[in-house]
Amino acid sequence: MIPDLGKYAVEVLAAYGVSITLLIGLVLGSVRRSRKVKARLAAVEAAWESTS
Amino acid sequence: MSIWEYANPKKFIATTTPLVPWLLWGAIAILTVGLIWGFFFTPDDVRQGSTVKIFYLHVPSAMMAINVWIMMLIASLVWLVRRHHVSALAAKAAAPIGIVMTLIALFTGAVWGQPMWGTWWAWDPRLTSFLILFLFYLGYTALWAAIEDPDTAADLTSVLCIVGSVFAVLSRYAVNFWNQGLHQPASLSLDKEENVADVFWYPALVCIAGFVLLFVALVLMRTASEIRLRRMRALEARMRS
Amino acid sequence: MALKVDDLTVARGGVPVLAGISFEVADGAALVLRGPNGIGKTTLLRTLAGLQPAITGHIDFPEDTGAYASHADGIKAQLTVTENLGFWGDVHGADVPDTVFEAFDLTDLRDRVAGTLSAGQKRRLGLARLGVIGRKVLFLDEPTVSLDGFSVKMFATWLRESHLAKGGIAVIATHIDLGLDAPELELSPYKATADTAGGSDEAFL
Amino acid sequence: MIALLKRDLTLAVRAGGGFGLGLAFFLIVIVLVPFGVGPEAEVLARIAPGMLWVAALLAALLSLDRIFALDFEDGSLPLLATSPLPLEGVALMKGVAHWVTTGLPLTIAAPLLGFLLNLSPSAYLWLLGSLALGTPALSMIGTFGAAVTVGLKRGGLLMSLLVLPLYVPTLIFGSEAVRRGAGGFDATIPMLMVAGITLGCFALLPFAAAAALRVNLR
Repeated sequence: MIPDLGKYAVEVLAAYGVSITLLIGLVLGSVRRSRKVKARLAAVEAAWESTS
Repeated sequence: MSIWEYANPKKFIATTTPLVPWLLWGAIAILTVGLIWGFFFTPDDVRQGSTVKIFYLHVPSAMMAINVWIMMLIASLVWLVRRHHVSALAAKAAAPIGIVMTLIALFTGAVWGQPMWGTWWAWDPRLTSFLILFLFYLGYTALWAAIEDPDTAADLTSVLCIVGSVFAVLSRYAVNFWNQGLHQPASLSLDKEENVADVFWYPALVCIAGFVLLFVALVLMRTASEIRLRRMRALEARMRS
Repeated sequence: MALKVDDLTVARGGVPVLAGISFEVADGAALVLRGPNGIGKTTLLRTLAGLQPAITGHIDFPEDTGAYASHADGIKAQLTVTENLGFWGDVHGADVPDTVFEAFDLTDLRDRVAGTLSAGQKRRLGLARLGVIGRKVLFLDEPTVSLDGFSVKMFATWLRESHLAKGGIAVIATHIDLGLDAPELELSPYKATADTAGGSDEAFL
Repeated sequence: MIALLKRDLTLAVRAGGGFGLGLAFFLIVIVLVPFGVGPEAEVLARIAPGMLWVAALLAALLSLDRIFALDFEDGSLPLLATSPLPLEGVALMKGVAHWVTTGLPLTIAAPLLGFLLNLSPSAYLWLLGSLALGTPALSMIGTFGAAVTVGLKRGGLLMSLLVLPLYVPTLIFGSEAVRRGAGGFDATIPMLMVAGITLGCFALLPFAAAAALRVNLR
């Protein structure tokens, strides 16, 4: 399955592993933050509607 | 209709919210295709062996690391000149993406250099420049985080971004002067396609498109989050008074 | 030309605090600002002095004739009284007249280092700066904090006889009676409401 | 503007520590270097140009947060802002005052400390020249950083983070000039670059610093 990476296998796999982890972390972090902010804003908006 | 209409926060959210999932999934799909193509279905380079596969991560992330900063610079200028809040918040939202791109570029660069240079870290001009860029990103985000008032923060970070850009360019020249370098000359520029054989070039293009699309999706999503936070703050301030 | 303020709205931290303020102060007159704590007296004075932008409205007085003074009066503890005043004189291109030392009862303290002065003496020194810089329109934020009754009278006398009598203007935020024959402006009616336009975060509502 | 410079210098002399602190720090760093890298004369001579520049840079960094903080705390800054002095002029003079109190003493002391690190004799003139030309840029960049962070509690650490990357070009060209001098080469080109950076900083950064001050005084 994994192509023969020769003597540089560790380097190549490390580069892909770390980069993809960072990218996934960035995407998940952004999505989670977006969801959290949306929920918090909805709560504040509800309070705002009820006061005014 | 003028483009500045999208500088209205509500209009921005209304327009971008339906787009973001498409853009994000599209980016993930293209990036998956590009990386799988690059990782599994390209030959090893005669000279560099399998390390050539790092190319598909290193080049797009390095391009993005610089382009994100340029986008922040433009957004900062727009904020200072036209006082559009969305612009300032877009710059704020882009910075963490730039940090991750710079980290990827640094890490893949170091790893790629390891077999070539025989050392994990070489003070090669390009790598050094990215390290300096990384410090600029850190300072920029730290300044955003440190200032309470959002408009003050937007103003000061914008000024810092402009001054920082001048010094970043200056550093690039200084670093070149300081160490003539081990890096191969720019391996990918549009007018010098023959630098890289087509087998490497096509998957790289796909990866670049994926990175760009990913950045667009993330920056829209994160800007929307920043706008919502500002709205929350504004409503809370009104409810208190 | 006098000080004229027209339909002024001012903000603190981007949120409007006072709206629709209009008044006029003629040459040689003073205006006392009144209102509870937190109403925005300091914000109004800082806006008038040009330290922060107004949201709406016009502030009209001859350019480069305004001066701002608050309880933080920029006294350097390591400099003497004369040096402190001399510095502000130099910055404004003015000499330090002897009458200023007399008016603020600083004659005996001329060569004292400001760090050794009492709180009240420091305040007198800070106010004496206003006599040195020769600015016509003064924006004073609680000028009498930590002054005793005698010193308050002294300051009021200086203001009346050396400043207003020469055609100067003063806008003063204060809680005590300075004994000036000046109209008062109660700020409470101008308090901004939640829907006052012009907040920096308005686009997000 | 001269009045402001005169006042700041008087304050630096009377408050004590104005001149001495940065200088003492410079001395200590340079004295610590041989303990860290060992006493071999050749090794010290090799790293001397860079160490002298890095130590001078850190010593200049040490006193940056005082540039505007004291005037901000005691209310001088809003008074200066409403005075006839343009804030650009205030920023420029603050930078000059910082240079006179730190950059100038560091420049004069550097050749003496060069002996401690066994600096090559041909480098002394270049060391003196590059520091004399380069430390003003460090002061002006620092003034900008101080202006950006003046309103912040615990702004000192943040300011270091903002200012240090901005110091990179000056450091590179400055120490390169000394290194070339130590090797017996001509160092005119890096010297010209240092001079250019300094001129550019003094021409442009007062405006950026004044803009930041205006925002922070709002």
